[in-house]
Amino acid sequence: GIENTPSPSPDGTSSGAGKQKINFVLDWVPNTNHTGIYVAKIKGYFSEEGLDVDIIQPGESSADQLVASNTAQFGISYQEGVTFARSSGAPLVSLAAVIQHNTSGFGSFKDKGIVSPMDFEGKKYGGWGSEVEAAMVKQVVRDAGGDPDKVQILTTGTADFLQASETGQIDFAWIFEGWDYINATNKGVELNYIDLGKLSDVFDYYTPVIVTNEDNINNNPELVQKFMRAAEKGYRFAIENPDEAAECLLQLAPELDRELVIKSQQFLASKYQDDAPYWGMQKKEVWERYMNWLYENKFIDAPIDVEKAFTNDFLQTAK
Amino acid sequence: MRTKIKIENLSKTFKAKKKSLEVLKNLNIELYENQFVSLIGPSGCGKSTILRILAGLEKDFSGDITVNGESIKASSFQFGYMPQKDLLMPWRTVYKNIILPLEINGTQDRKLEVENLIKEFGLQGFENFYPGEISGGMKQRAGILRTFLMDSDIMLLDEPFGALDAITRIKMQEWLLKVLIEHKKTVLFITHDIEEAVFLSDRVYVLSDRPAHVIKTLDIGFPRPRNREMLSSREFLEYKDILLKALL
Amino acid sequence: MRTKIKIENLSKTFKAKKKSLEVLKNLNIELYENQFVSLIGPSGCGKSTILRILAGLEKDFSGDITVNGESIKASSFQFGYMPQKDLLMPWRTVYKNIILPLEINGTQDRKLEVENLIKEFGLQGFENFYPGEISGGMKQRAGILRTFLMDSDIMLLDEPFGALDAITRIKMQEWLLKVLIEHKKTVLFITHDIEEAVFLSDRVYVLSDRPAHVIKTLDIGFPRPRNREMLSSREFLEYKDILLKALL
Amino acid sequence: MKRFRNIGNPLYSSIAVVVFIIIWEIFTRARDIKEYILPAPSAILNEFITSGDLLLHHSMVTITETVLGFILGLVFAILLSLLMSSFKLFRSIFYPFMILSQTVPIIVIAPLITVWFGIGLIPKLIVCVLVVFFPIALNLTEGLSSYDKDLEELLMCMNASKLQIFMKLKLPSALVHFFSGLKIAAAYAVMGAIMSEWTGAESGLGIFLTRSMKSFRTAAMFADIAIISIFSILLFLLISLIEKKFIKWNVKG
Amino acid sequence: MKRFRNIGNPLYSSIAVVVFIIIWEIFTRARDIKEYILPAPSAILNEFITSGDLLLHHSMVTITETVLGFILGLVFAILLSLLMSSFKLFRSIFYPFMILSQTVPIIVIAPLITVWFGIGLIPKLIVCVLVVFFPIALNLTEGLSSYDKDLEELLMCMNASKLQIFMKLKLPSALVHFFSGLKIAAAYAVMGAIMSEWTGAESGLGIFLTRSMKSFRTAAMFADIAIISIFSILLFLLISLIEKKFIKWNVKG
Ligand SMILES: Nc1ncnc2c1ncn2[C@@H]1O[C@H](COP(=O)(O)OP(=O)(O)OP(=O)(O)O)[C@@H](O)[C@H]1O
Ligand SMILES: Nc1ncnc2c1ncn2[C@@H]1O[C@H](COP(=O)(O)OP(=O)(O)OP(=O)(O)O)[C@@H](O)[C@H]1O
Ligand SMILES: [Mg+2]
Ligand SMILES: [Mg+2]
Repeated sequence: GIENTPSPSPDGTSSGAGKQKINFVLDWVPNTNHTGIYVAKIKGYFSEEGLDVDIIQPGESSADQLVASNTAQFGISYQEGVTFARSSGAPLVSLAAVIQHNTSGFGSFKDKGIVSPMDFEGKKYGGWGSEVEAAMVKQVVRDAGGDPDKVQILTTGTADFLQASETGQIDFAWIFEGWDYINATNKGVELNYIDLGKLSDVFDYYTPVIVTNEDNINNNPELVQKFMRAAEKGYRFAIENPDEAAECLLQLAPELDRELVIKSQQFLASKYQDDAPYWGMQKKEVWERYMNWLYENKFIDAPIDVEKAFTNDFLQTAK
Repeated sequence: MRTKIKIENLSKTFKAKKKSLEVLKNLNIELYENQFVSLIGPSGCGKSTILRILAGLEKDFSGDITVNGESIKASSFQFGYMPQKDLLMPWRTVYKNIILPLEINGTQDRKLEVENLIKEFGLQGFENFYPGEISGGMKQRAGILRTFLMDSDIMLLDEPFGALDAITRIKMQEWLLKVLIEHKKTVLFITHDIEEAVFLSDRVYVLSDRPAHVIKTLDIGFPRPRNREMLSSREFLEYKDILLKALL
Repeated sequence: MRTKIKIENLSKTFKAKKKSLEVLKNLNIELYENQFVSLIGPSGCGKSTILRILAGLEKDFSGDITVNGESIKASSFQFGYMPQKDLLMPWRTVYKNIILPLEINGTQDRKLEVENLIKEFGLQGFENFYPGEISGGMKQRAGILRTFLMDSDIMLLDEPFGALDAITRIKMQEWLLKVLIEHKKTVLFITHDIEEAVFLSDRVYVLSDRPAHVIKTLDIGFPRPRNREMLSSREFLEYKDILLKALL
Repeated sequence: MKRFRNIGNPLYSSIAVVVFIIIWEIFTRARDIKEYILPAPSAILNEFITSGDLLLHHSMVTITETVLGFILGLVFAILLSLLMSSFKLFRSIFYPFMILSQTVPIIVIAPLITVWFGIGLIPKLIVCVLVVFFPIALNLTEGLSSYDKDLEELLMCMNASKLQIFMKLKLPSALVHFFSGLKIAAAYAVMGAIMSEWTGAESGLGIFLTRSMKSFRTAAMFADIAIISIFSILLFLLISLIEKKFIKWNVKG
Repeated sequence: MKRFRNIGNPLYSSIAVVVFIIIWEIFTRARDIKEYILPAPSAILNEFITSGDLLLHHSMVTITETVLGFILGLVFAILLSLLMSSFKLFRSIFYPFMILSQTVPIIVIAPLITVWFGIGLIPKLIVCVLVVFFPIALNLTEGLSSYDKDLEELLMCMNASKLQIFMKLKLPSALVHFFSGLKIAAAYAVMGAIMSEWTGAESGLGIFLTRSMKSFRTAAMFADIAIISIFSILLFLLISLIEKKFIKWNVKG
């Protein structure tokens, strides 16, 4: 087997016996957002901490319940998910922002000429059907002084941006710069891209984040410490050695498109920490701004206590 | 008299379980128009198989069969065939079972005739019963009625009266003789009742055991219409005796 | 002589399609041990229904029935019942169909006996055929054999010889009479053949048309073992005549 | 036989469901199960009240899809079975594709269906039909070939046409099989409509489902599932009732 | 009757599939269809070669799940049908839950199943069983109640026990129904295993499928689907072959 074999540890520490078994659940298929975790596994950082980490890929639905119920001790989520989870009482806590700024935005084929939110008017937006998503699209149009009602919002379900655009069903969609955009470039398709994080502070939220549950934080802080020490080391490695880090990811997820992973890794290397003083740091304002926007738009019933939603306490512990 | 059915050198072998079973061997039978011909023979000798071949249900045989002068393989002559099993459809009522041939031919305007026949056959009151709710003899009568409604001028009847009591059987025999004359039918009839065979037939073929061939052909000299007095005549007893001897 | 079966005031009404059909009405029948009793009566009068009630297949009747002195509702006496339809399982070979009662009783050590019976019944060579591949009379013989293997001392036979030719029928009658004496069986027998009824029975009940009740009880005085000479005796013809008259 | 052929006594069934719900309620309360792990029936019921209008709105959409999809799937299945049981060549050619159609994960080809057929009703109906037709077609095809060969011969003697043999023999003989297939399809039909919404939809129970899931409203999600289940069971019951009307002769022998 | 009961002539089927693939190849080439819209068969074949080892590895995982799930589902279905056709009360109680089990979208409750049963083989098998058991159980239950009542009476006269009546009459009579159910389940079984991987997995064809899909490797995705289809068809053929062995008496009457 490939994944089932114990991770090779160059430093000689063998995994397996005597190690604490940990489940880490992803938010999606493995991708470059997760590289640090894969590096930590391959390079033996987890082993060094006495952890034996299984990286679990969930189904099509969110895996936050798995972390909230401690079926998995750690996982990947995103700020919106944690906010929703906490607002419905699920004790998720964000431990680190994997990428400092929101690297998603609006992509469209070059010939559509969509370069600012004003150009959204009269165009077809294709999304998966979330109300939050629709509200955000309308918000950016409104912020730019356009008429949000002139945007045609279509739900294309699970259809992919490139496929849907190619067949002319949509004009633009919400994509990840480090994944879909690079994929398009790889396939020789030229895109216009509007960075969401740059449009508005509110939408410059953290996505993705590493999460655990309150129980671990309160009753098992050493475990969290150990895990995050290794994870942080993994992401640092990814920042410094994107190509080798990409290989780590590809080693455990060889099904991915190789070229895409490598290019995406090169792109993300500078985005993980970006302008933050250290990797993973989360700011209260970022949490608060987006939470308030959700509240104002009635997506959550009551404001949540953002102080409890995230913590930086388990970062930089290696120092 | 015109020849209606002519069977020459008919042979039939069933292939089953790698073994083959020779059932008919060089069998010759002839039926003239408006004739009543009976087949008798030991159980399992191949009587039903002959009727099935005539009815076109067994294609794989050797020999020549002509119906109205045409080879049976070429023609699609429609016989009035009544199989040995009653074969009523369990999901149809007795009435619906009986009128099946009318449904198939698209003739719907014989309601009165059917009603009268149902009465004559003693099935009135049971029209809406399902086959599972009537007696064995009643099923058989429904089967005969259905065969009659197939409206062919040749009727192939495979032990049609086997499950009937003496009295009902007499009634049905009378009815059949009436039909023979009134409708100018030609009948090929299988029975185990020698008396019945003699009483009804113009000719009786006695078949041998497997592989079946004709071991005796007996022409019955009684005039038509026939009456039950004949049954106690000396001639009748002689006919019976000849047939019984042939069977042994 | 011990009474084996006693039926007193048996009445039975079928409820179907909101109408109700009175089939049996105050019927009285008695069978002594080792006796051979026949039922004759018009088709559809209720003969099979009587056997079904005895066999425990119709629960809803009124009147008293005792078997070996016990009420039938309380006892679970196992009859050797042969229904009017042959009811062979289409997915079992002839042999497997015949030995079904042995399988069910868990007796597997009568192979030789079964083989001999199969020969006696003229079914040898057909053991591995499926019911769809044998003739009507052969099915019936398989059914009789199966019933015999049920090993009950009371046999309820519903027209067991209806599909058999004269010769085979004689053979089977002889066999049945042999069984009656050798195995001390008690037999309740339905037939449409009056001659057969007289020849085989100690007593014949003639049933009326629906609702059926006994209209004639005739004790047959011939001694056992019986032989075919009796068939041409004057007494025999008289018995036949009495029964025929009763039926009319 | 007055009982429902195979469903059992509806009274006992209802009691069983009610008991199940009560045990579930007690269980979640006694063990203090968090709502996001397993919401209590009372919480789900509450969701019915608070999100009632919304659920109703989405239900209408999904029911329409279900009904249309079921009917289309049924028609398609019948046509297919007819062709397959009438023409051996057609059967040989089509059988593998019939199975293939079931082995392609809908979630995966849903986006491709959208790409090929656009957004709207057509791709949705395609998905519904894909889900519904298979159990019906398979069972009906099997049923259409398990008739009494002797009766067929008899009909042939009566010069019955192929169509008549079909209508008067094969179809009645296939009814039990056919209804088994229909019942399986009925249990899947609403799910099929939900899946069809993956091809892109603005409303429908599937949309409500993903929305409530993604926004962590587990109770709402269960309310949605409850509606799906109720519709499915109603459809199933409807089919069973129709079956009872058709197969009354089965009462005896 | 030497032909496959319902599958038709395997030669023609194979030809049909080959023709279909050739047309597909010509179509994608002639119309210059982009690979991410619809990959050409040649591109998919190529993927078999380049990702062969990987596909093999994932296949082994999924096949194991499929086989285990199918067997478990079969056993469960048989048990359930036995109980349901033996005890009316059990049937009344269990029938609604049997339908309910099919109306809950697995994709949605997959994470909950993981929460309830942990990560590993058990939740996967639960999903497989959920998918597989239903068509079998429903068809078998129907089949077990469509036997010849007269034969049952005859057996009762022979003092046959309930078990004997079951083994010698009801079961043989239910075989055609049972195999219809098995065939439907066979077509779904591999899909069930794929879905089971939604409960959290590290490998399997479902994992390969999503990973290749989400990293836009459409040809690899189709290669994966092709394997799923091939396995499904093989399972289906296996069941059909076993059916032929069992239902040989159907040859006549
Ligand atoms: N299940 C049933 N429902 C309604 N009526 C029935 C049912 N079974 C039998 N009958 C009726 O009972 C009557 C007697 O039937 P039975 O089979 O006992 O007749 P029988 O004397 O054996 O006739 P045969 O000599 O023709 O076999 C018939 O009129 C039949 O229609
Ligand atoms: N499909 C078949 N396969 C193999 N053998 C068959 C088939 N059909 C009939 N036979 C055999 O052919 C022989 C003749 O059968 P047939 O039914 O013609 O007899 P029959 O003369 O009508 O007997 P009966 O008087 O008992 O009805 C039997 O031995 C039977 O086993
Ligand atoms: Mg015959
Ligand atoms: Mg009777």
